[in-house]
Amino acid sequence: MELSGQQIVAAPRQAVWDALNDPRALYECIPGCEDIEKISAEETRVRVAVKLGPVRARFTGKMLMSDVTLAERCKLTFEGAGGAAGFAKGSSRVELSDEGSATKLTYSVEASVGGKLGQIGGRLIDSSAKKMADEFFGSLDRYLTGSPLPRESGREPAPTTKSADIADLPRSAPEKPFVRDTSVIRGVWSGGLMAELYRVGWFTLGVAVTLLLKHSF
Amino acid sequence: MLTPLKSEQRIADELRYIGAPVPRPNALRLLQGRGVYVDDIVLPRMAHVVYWRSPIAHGRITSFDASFATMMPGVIGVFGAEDIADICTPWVGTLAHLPGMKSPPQYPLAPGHLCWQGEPVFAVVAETRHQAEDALAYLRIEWDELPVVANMERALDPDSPLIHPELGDNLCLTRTIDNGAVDATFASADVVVEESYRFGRHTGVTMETRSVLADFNAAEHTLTVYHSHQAPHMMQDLYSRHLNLPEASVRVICKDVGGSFGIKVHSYPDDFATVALSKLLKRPIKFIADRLESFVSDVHARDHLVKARLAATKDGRILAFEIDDLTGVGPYSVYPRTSGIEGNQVLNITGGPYQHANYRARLRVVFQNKPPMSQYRGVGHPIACAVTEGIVDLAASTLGIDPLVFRKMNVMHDDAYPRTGASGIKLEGLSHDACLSRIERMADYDGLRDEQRRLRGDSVYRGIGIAAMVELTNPGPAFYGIGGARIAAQDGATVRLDAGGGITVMVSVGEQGQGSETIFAQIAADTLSMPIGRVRVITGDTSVTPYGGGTWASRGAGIGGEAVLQASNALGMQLIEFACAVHQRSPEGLKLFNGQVMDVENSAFLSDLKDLASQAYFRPDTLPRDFQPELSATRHYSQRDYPFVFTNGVHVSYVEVDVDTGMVKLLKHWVVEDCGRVINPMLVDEQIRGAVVQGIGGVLFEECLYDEAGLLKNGSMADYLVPMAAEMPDIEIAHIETRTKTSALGAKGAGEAGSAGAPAAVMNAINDALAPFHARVTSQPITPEKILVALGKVKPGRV
Amino acid sequence: MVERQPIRLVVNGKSVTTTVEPRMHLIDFLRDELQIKGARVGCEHGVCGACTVRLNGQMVRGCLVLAVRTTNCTVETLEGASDRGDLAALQAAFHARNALQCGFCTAGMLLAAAELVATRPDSSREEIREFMSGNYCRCTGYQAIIDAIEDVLSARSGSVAGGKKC
Amino acid sequence: MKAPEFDYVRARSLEEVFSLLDEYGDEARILAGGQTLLATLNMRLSEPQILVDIGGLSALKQVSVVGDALRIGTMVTHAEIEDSAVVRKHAPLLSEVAPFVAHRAIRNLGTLGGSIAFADPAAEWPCILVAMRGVVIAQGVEGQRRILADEFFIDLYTTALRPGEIIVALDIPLSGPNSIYAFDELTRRHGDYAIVGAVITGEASKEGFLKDARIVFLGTGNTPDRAHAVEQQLETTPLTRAAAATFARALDITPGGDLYNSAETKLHLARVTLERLLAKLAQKLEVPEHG
Repeated sequence: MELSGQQIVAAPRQAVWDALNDPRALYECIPGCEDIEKISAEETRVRVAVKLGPVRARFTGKMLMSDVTLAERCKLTFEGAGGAAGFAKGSSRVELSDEGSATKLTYSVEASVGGKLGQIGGRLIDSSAKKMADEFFGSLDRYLTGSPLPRESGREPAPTTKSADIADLPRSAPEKPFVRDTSVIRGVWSGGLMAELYRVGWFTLGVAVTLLLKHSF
Repeated sequence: MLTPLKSEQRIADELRYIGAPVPRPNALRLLQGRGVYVDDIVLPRMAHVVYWRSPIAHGRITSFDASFATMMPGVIGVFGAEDIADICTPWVGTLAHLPGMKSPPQYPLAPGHLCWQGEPVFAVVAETRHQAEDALAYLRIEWDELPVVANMERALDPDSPLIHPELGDNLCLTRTIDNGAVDATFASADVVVEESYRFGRHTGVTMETRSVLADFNAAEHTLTVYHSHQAPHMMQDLYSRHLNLPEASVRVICKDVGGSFGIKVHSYPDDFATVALSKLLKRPIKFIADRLESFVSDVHARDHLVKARLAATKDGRILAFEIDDLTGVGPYSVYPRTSGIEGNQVLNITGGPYQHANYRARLRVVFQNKPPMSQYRGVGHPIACAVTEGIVDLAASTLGIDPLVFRKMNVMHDDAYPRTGASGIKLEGLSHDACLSRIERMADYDGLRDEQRRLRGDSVYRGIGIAAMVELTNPGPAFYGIGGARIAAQDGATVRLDAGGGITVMVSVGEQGQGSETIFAQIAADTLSMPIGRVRVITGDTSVTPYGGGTWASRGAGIGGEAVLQASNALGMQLIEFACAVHQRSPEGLKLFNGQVMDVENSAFLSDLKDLASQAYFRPDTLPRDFQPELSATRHYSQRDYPFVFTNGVHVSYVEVDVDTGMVKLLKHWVVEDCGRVINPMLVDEQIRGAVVQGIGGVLFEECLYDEAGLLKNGSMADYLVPMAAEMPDIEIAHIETRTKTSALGAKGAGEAGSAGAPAAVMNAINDALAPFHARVTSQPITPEKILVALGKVKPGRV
Repeated sequence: MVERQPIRLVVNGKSVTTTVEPRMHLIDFLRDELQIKGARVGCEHGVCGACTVRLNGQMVRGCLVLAVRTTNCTVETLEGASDRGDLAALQAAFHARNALQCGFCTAGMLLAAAELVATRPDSSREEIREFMSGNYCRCTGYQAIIDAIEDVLSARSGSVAGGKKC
Repeated sequence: MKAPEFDYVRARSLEEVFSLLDEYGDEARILAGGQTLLATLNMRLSEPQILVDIGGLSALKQVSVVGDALRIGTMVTHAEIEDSAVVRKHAPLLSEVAPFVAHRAIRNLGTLGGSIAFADPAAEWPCILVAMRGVVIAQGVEGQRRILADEFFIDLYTTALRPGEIIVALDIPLSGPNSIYAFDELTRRHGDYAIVGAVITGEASKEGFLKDARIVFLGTGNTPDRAHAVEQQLETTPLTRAAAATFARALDITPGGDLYNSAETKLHLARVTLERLLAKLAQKLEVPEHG
């Protein structure tokens, strides 16, 4: 289903374009973004926690920028694996045009979700994809105009770009899963939080462990 | 009175059960919640298996790491294709009598090439289902995507991606029929009408999902499989061959089955994987598909695009049909009944009821990255009938002839049999004339037309849809056997007089709720003139019943029933012979009546079967030396006079279409059906009602919605719309009895007539209601949006 | 591992004291822990009705109720209601009309029909169809089930009103 | 599908609820009727660490008239609303809509508060609450807040509830003698999620006007969708059956598509539904109800 939206950003086109390529901006603006790491000019590895009513799904994957005409248009594509939930692919064709001193962003939204979440969530995939796109481009405006972003409580402060380096994650996962020392975790095997930490498999486990080690020690 | 088989056989004089609406004795345990389905069975050391299924439609596994998952509580092991490679061999789902059919080898677990969303790839075995699913979430699997074939109309394009490069293209099967002078007839005909018909892919959604409990006994090297299935002997043969076990050491038991409708007549990769794991781990393994995996692993059906045209004269004689059927199946042809039969039947059956002599048809079956497709109740009939009856209605309205009159003019007449249809189908004896006039009276056709005209004045739009149909039943080996599949076309029954004087019937056709056990009891009871309460029927156990084909293609009554009849007859003769030895009488003088042996002339009582049984089993010393009584008889029957015994019927649907919302209200439905001798009118009518509602599901509600990436978007009971009680019409049913001469019983099949004709009748009724607006909808399911688009009230978003 | 929690309830008239994993829904508890197999699993997302049981006298989806939440409650399955004779009229009508074929939906159908007969005895045929549309059956096409319920309602109102049901 | 592991506690007081929410944050889910939450858990689309069952708090199950409003506790079930004489007397629209909610077995356990907190775009109660100018009474550690229904539904499954807050009750203004309403929804099957639905509320005036009209759609937007343009026209033009079509054409909502219906189909169905409901109300205005 082809959906579209528009957003006026009170900033010049170049600034908007730079933000689209700046991991710090993307981390702030992508709804539910938990971690981000720029791999190359076009590719950014990212982990997004999606909240949709009672549904919680954590997608780990990458965001690609393609069909680029500098500061005018591009295509943003996100592909992420969501563990047992399945996987998600979202793409958005973005066009930037001058609107006086501001920039008008017109964007299309297309989403395709595979695995179980796609099977069940079919009814609301498009509206939730549209909502996330609207939120992203809306946040972009607030980010560039310096007004405060709707910060959900409990979200860690943005890691410095380079420190959360996912790339050199140990290929084979550590033997015993590490334990965070806060009172909330009651045992290595406790399904609940362990599920939260390790649910998407080693790749995320690596990420989660690396991040936590960096933060708590 | 059953027609006597041979002069010397005695069959009871009057019939008490055959033809009567006998309630099903085995329904009582179901009414008390005491049925036994596979999930109800618990065995010692039983483990549960859960499958990791491909989340994408086409790709290749690049990395797999289960080290963490195997550490989880209760996990026994995680297995892939290579772990069971030397336990279960792959298979190919083709039939020799479908020339040129090709399909790649398929494995129980995909060895890396992911071909549809839902394909089983890895197995997690644990003590409990919960633990197995917990571990499933921690499998670390990565894959690369491959281009997806999800649009059947482009699957044969030269630049289309290939699912199996080694096959050269995505074509599974093609076939053409070209009888008579088709081109000349169309060129010279007064009227030619053309139309395309689209059928949405949908599936059976059985209440009980697919269930297997495999128990390999390593000590005795035997395999017992509790299976929710329609053809136990077929699965016994498959497990024996593919797991390299002697057939005698494989036992398949089908106790209560929670609905099957053809979905459970196939073999599935996860069936083979479960059985292989049981052999590998030497312990019982239970696999119960949950509802979500059922939508992406049960066989799908009905995914067709058919272009059709019809040629007729000005005065309304149909001269020719021509169709082109394109059907998109899955990445593998289903084993062992293949994914080619549905399309093959569309070719054989289109135009079935009519007298035309010119018929051309082309079938192309193409592979897609979607779940495999195969037989589901009605198989090709719902497509063939909807195409035929849709284009016949279009011709009638083009010619300005009433659709009922147009059909009466063109159907094969009841006095013109046996004959061969334009597609080559051999027809023993059908009753189109009788059915059409019967339904005309039953539905008060003229009254409906009057009401329809009157209500149009108040801008209320009602429609009357007619669908004449032919239906194949009682298949011989022509269906599968001649193609090399070890699928039995015959069935066997053993009928035994027990020591207590009761009768036990063991027959190879099983019970899935349709009532076959009841009609077998009726047949045995009447043939042996026994009170039905003293007859017990056992089915669904390859170690108990004779060898046979099981339940499919509406053959239960026609084939299984005849086997029971002949076996009961044989036992009856043996009992009379036994009574003659005891009473020193000649066979002509004795008869069986109400569980006793009586004198033919004066009906004098000679002995009760209970006494004869006790004498035979416990006091053989009191019998003449040279006489050994035989108290059980086994007979096998297969229908060999015709490839299939065709029968026929006609549906009428009465609907009201809200032309503002596009919503359709089903007001009433009528069916007149000819299934030969009706053994149990209540059970036959209930088979027809259940099948009609399944047909209504296909024409109005059900579709597996896929996006271009081959991903299912509505795989839950909330979004996949199965028909529920509130929207269904009351269904009135009547029968014409044209008995088949291929058997003494004379019964033909009835299980699929409902789903064959209902979609056509409802589609025609909707288009009849829309006629004043010159709008037609020929894409099923007919959703409100499609009607609004046809009425021009909404632009076509996506069909 | 999350600890099992103690529960005490009455199932089919018998008191049950045990522990259960919080995540286990009532149907799995009845089937796997108490070996009561009358209610069945059809979809586990509350749509098909095969898992219908009575909780404190009301029909509920067994798959949408946590067993841990049924402490101090009474649960009744088809076996309990049937053995108590509470469904005799409906069972007889279902049998006479062949209002079941494979039997997998029958527990839910009978308990739903019983709640309708008890709470809405003067329902029209259309209202019966609407009330019963929460239970999915793939075999019967529903008509025989609606007929059987009508038989029970007319017999009951016939006997109650003493005259012909108007 | 079997639910993932989670812990469970049956709260004995609101204070205990708030302390659990504080301790576990987004890791805790409130278990009210459970009819949506458990389906989500069974499908493993959410893996909370603990469920906080508020079913034991009898204070949340009351139905009573408080001032000029009918106060319905968050744990009151759809079935209780359907059968309640107090509701039928003071807010008859609720009694008429209750049978549209899913099926009786779901209504026997599903709760009003659960439905409002979940805020499904196709659910009946959020739409009705906005149409009746209802108020959500939320409570957290800092105490109670009254949130107008108009401001409660923010986006898809997103409400004004703050983390650590739960809904304790809903206030519905009492319906007066001249209160009239009309509700309908289009479903493929009885009890399904609606394709489109609408409710119109207002006060019948002798001059044939529908005063203080509110028209709210369900199933068209991410939140209950008000038809402001039509509401304004109803202020200035009497509602007659003939005018129903023109009013309906003024509908200004922009629905999104769904699995089976394009956006354009939804807008068309919304117009048809609105026109039929307006015609029904126009009839009531022509023959004003007596008391």
